[in-house]
Amino acid sequence: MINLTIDGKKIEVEDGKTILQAAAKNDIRIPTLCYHPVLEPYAACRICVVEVGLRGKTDLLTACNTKAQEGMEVQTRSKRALGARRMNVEMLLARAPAAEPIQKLAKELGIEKTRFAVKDPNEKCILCGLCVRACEQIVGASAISFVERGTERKVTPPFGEPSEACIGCTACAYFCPTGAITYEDKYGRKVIHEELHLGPTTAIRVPIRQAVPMVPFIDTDACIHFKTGECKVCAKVCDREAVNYDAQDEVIEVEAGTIILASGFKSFDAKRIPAYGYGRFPNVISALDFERLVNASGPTGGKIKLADGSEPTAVGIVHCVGSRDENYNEYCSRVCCMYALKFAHLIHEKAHADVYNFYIDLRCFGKGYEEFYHRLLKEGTKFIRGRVSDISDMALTKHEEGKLIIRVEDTLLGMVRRIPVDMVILATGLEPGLDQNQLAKIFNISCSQDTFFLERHPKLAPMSTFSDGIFLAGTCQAPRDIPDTVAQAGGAAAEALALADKGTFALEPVTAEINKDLCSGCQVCVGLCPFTAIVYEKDEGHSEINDALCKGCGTCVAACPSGAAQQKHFRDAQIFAEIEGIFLV
Amino acid sequence: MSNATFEPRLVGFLCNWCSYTGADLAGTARMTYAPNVRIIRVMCSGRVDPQFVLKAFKEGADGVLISGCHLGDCHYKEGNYKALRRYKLLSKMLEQFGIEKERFRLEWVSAAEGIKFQQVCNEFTEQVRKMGPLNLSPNGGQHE
Amino acid sequence: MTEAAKEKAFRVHLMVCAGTGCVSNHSFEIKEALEKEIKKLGLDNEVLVVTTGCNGFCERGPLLVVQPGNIFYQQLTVKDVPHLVEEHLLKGRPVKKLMYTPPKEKTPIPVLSDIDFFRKQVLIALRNRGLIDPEKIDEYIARDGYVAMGKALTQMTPEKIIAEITISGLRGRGGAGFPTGLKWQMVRNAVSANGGAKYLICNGDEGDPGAFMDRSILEADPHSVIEGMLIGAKAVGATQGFVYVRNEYPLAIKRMTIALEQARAYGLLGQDILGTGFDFDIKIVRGAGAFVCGEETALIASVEGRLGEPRTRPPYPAQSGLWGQPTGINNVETWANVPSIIARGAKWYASIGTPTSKGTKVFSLVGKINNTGLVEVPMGITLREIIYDIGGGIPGGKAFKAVQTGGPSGGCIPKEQLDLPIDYESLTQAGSMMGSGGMVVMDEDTCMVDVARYFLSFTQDESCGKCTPCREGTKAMLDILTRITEGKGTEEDLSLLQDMALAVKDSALCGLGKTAPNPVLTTMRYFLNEYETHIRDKKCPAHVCRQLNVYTIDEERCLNKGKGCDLCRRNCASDAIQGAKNEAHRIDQSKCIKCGVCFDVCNFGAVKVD
Amino acid sequence: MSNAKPKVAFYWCASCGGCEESIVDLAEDILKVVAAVDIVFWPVALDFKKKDVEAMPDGSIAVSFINGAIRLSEQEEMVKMLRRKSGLVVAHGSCAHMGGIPGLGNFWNKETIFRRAYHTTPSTDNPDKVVPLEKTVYDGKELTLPSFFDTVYSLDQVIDVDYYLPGCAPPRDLILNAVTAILEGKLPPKGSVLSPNKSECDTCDRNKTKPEKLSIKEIKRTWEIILDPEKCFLAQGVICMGPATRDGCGHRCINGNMPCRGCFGPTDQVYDQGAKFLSALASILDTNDEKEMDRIVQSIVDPAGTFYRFSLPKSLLGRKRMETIK
Repeated sequence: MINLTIDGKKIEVEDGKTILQAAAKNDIRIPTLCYHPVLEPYAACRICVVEVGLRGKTDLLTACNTKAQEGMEVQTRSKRALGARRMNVEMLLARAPAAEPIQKLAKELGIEKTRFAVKDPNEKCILCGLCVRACEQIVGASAISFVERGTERKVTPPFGEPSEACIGCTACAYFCPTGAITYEDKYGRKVIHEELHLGPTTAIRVPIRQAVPMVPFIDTDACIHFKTGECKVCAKVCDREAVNYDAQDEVIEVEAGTIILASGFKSFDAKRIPAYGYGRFPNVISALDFERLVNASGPTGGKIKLADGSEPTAVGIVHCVGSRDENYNEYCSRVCCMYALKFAHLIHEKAHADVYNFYIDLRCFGKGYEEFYHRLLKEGTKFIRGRVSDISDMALTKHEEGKLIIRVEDTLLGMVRRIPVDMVILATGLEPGLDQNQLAKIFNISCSQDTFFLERHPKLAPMSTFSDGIFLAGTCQAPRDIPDTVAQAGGAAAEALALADKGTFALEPVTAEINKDLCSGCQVCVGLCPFTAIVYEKDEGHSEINDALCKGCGTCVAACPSGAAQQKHFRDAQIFAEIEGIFLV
Repeated sequence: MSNATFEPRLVGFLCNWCSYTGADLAGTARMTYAPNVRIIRVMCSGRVDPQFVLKAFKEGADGVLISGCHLGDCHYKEGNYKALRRYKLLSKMLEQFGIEKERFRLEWVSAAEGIKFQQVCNEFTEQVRKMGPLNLSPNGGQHE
Repeated sequence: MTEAAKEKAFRVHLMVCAGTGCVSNHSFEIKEALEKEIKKLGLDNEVLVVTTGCNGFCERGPLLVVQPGNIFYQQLTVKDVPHLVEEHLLKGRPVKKLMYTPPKEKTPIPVLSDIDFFRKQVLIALRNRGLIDPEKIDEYIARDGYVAMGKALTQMTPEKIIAEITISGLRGRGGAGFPTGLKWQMVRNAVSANGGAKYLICNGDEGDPGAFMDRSILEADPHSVIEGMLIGAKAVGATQGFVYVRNEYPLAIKRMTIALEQARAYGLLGQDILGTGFDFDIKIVRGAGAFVCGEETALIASVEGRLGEPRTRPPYPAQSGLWGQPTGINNVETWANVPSIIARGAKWYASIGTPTSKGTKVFSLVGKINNTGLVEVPMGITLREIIYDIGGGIPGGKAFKAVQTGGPSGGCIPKEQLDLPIDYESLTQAGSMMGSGGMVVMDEDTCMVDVARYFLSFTQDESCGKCTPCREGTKAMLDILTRITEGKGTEEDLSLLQDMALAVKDSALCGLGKTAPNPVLTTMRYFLNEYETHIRDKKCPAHVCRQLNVYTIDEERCLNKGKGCDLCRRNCASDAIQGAKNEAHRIDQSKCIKCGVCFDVCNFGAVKVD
Repeated sequence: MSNAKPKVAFYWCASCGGCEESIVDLAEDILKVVAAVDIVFWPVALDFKKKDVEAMPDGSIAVSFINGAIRLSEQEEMVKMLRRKSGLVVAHGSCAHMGGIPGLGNFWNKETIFRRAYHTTPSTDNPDKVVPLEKTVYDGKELTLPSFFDTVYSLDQVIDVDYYLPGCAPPRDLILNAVTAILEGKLPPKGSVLSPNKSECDTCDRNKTKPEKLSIKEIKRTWEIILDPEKCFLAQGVICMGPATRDGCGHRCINGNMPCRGCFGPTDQVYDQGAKFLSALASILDTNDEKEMDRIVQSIVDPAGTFYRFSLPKSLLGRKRMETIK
């Protein structure tokens, strides 16, 4: 503990406290500008100067960063201290006349107007450096800093350009005492002045509109609270007290005997077909865009509108975008035809527009589908057979002007046609998820060439994989529509349950085995096993195969240079005998 | 024996999951193809031991076919890659034994490729037919 | 030196000064010319031409000293060389006309040591100047170089070294005059954070206008600094040193680099020095030439690669400096003093100087003075001795007015104080400071308000802008002073200036700000009348502040003497002068822009300024 | 009584004589042998004639140690005779066991070998194009030479062999064990190879140094790199037949920092040493990229010669296809 006097008042504080803290503890107010409790003291504004007497020597020191010492006699309002403080405030008033804290302070100190030259009457920045320090010490981004010297000094990101380093936490604005740094919500992100983009989005938000569960989360990277422990505004305004800062991401380990993979698909990116102009023409939209558009909770409240807000009079739907096309995916995505028909119906119903379907073949298999197709025919939807070559806005005739022109060879009429429409919907196909191969590795299963997961047998075991106990459901295995998916999922569930019920499963009897009396432990086989079923027993000097892991491919057997490894039912001797047998006949 | 009347004797080692199923498909699809290929089923093309190939030739095969899943499709992930490596080294060595590359063939045939299997069998048969019989030293190295 | 030259002894050595001053006066050409001439006369195995570091008498460069004999030649040109070589080296007749003749005297002084400029100097920091080739470690060693280090490393404990330095009374030559021994003790005692290293820094960021003693030492005798740092390292237990040189000193950087390489090559730097198991190495750091980086905390920030701005002390660098580790930082000159102290003992050193300030100080003597140059003098010497005996007085018989010491943050000392014995305390009392040793002499033609304005314009320009008083204060003061020099000053300005100066001095963060007002304060203290004249009578006694001058033409003098030569009219930029040839001319004050051209061009002294 | 001692014969066919050496290398132990047995036929060391053997009653020799491959009709005749006269026949050394180095002749045939040996070698000076003939008439007398086969055979491809002593040449302790076993009548089943039935890695010190996953990116030949004296050769990318070669040799080559060449032949359960090793080697090539595979395969010079250095005649294919030999 340390004893000192501040303005004649005896005070005791623990070691290491600053004069400012000591004073504050005893309700002695020392004005500050560049000081903030959560930041390193900077001692730049020199407003908190106090006169300190120690060992017969007195000096002006900044209270914010001077540690209290035994026997200090501090005067916060001595003539000398006030003189310096006034002078500094007056000078700051000249620098930043528009800064409220300064105006307030000036009043307190009885300064009506500054005697010094005012550069810019609207200037607010007092160069206290709180923003810079916050960005460095709290956010850890160091996205802004001081540049230039002397009176030219100012705060900016590197080279005065939008900074990569900035994470958009707006901590700088939060710490700015004079409101010199401002930001506003613009195009979904915080923008600091017009030229400085402060990061992507708000710290607290709902991931997406249709999120399940529909709850907001805190982006701890952007949340000031997680930098400073301050703020907590969200908690203050939430009367349900639902905000929990201690919630943590956690990895939950679940022990399971069987696993069903239903990792879904990825929609084909229509930008990959430049000729269709997706991303170039605002009124060329993808199937998902359209779903969003007609969604009652969507941006237009479910009304089908063009980019300019008007209603379309003619809409083209292009089938097989990215499907049945050797340039992209050779397979048929299986769902597009039907959802395209659905779209046609909706457009008809909601916008009363003409609808053109451009198809290769219509694949309306399944219950009620064909009937639906006929219904659309009755509704007057137009079907044109042929692959669309390109979509442009280059009008050749009067009535094409301001329209999107779809160029297509009508294979039924055997002629090239130009169809002007207001909106084009691209029936984008289904693609395997981006991480299919990764997942395949994790679960020891395979992918077919199109990287959809490979079933154990196309006919006999469509839901099983080559890892026993791992089953497939839905579009991770092949493109399929909802009813099929539900059906397959049910099947997969049933298989899984059956297995779980049995509690055990039979191994393929064709596993490989290593005869320890013959194995020399050369370890050629160890690295070959794709299922890491082979281990080299160092101490015993030979390798062993784990029956439960071995799938019986026999690669190791073929490679075993000393013939110590053999595959049950596929022993060398057996196959040799087969070969001999072949030539008997 | 003139090549026209010569019926090559070919041995095919087919993997259980792709090629054998492919052959099965070719069958169930009623595709006719050259009967010269005698099929031996193994679980994976990776199981095919070069000894089998030599044995086949020794026993009198005029050509040997190994067939497995397409690369990347192997039901055991990488068995067919091992088959490929062995094939490349083995066919190089076979040439040193005077057995032409054309008599030893590796093909990827998926479960869905019945047609491809048909083509492979036909092509291979014709190819070997043109080359005529292998005629390894009659006693196969045994002393007369 | 050629291989042959190494073994050979030579009859004569020609020491050509290769300090920046002389080099810029073509001393290298002179060297070549000499060598050419010598070869021509077949003297090349009797005479050796050596380039040395700055000799100090830069005013008279390029310089040449002939050894033995210590004959001093000055202001040489390539033309002089053949004559000189033939006369002096062949015929043995020193050439009088190339020797130094003091102003107001007839007879030249042949021998260097007889010249006042050198006579009164005591060389410790500059002990090797003009005697060795700074790019040859052997020559430094030949002058007992690294003996002190050897002593320190082999025979002395760190405590002993620090004690020695403390007793010697050596104080920081950077300006503040903090006792060096005490600083080293602090570094030694300081517990380095997480057992990390301790560092030494040599502050060579010489920023004061007109000051160049650090540069000169680094150029003329880099090894003395290295040796000093080695000794310091042993004393405080540092393992890594940094020499911070501003990039505007390419020659200093070059020579220091060479010196470091040579020292390493000789095993005097690096691992296991002299087999004592003691490790220490030195890196050069180039400063970007920001004045404030001369401030130690700012310098450290700069070395760390951060924004070069100071922070408040405590903690002092000695406790938490470079990368938070204990750091001993001293000025070039301080380091250069250390070897001599260790070699010759604290007693000897303490015997020089005043009770509070021991040893010598290097000053760069510039301004209105005859012998511009670098002088090293014992503490306690009076300003008069420096200015008149060493400096040779004021040129053109003008009257001495004041001397500005301590660089831009120093103060001006009037002639009343000419007999002030110089040491840290006396200068501070006089309102100035020792500073890094700049000494600008001013004569009657100097306007003190203008001087204050000049130095403030420098400091406000160099202010880093971190703290309010320094950033805003210097600017505001500058504005006022400019106002005054333009005749727009008011009485209030004086008091305001006073208050501000005090407030800034009192509340600025670092030394730069705390001392920035000194020029204002001292000039107001000693020359208040000049301020008042500027404000009340709108006049500048020295006629420096052009805006206050009134130019008039003495019409009859113009007519009688100049026959109305009309030169002034033709040169007047603003057509303020009326008259034609053979008539008296007149100036229309309403048009006059006070550029002073007429005054300068008139050959008959007809134009008067007042 | 000396004549109670079992009779032993040593004979050599197409061989380098190293196997004879291996007997002599028994050093002082040879005395034990000599003491224990009665050597009745040993052309290299003792002066016997063919007729002496003919004179012996069938089965009168307890055991014949025959080394070398069968290349000539004469060798065939001799070994068949010895078979008749002997109770046991031991194939002594790699050549008798599997054909050995002479067996590499099976990549050619009589014609090509003669052409090479008597005509085309740079050192040959044979203007009259003379070649050995089975019958020649020299001043009235007819001289005969044994006929030279197209194919080299291992001993057991010509006669029935009871036991095999592998190795080029077989190490002394292996021979001693064999001899003692025979003398003591403690014999393994007929047809056994008198050496452990595991591959060499079993007792190789370098096996410890194998990495987690044994794989090869580059095939190096022994002189192309500085061989690490500790590390597994395969791990260094050097072809070592050890994994596919029967143990028992005492690692004579490996201790000399040279990889195994496979003179001990395969283990019992392997049909074809070369094919097996090829399979193992190809399997551990560390690439799935076809071009890369081709590159590595190209870098393997003469695979057949390498993998069948000692076992060509005993291999599944036995020899190169005759009709393709030009």
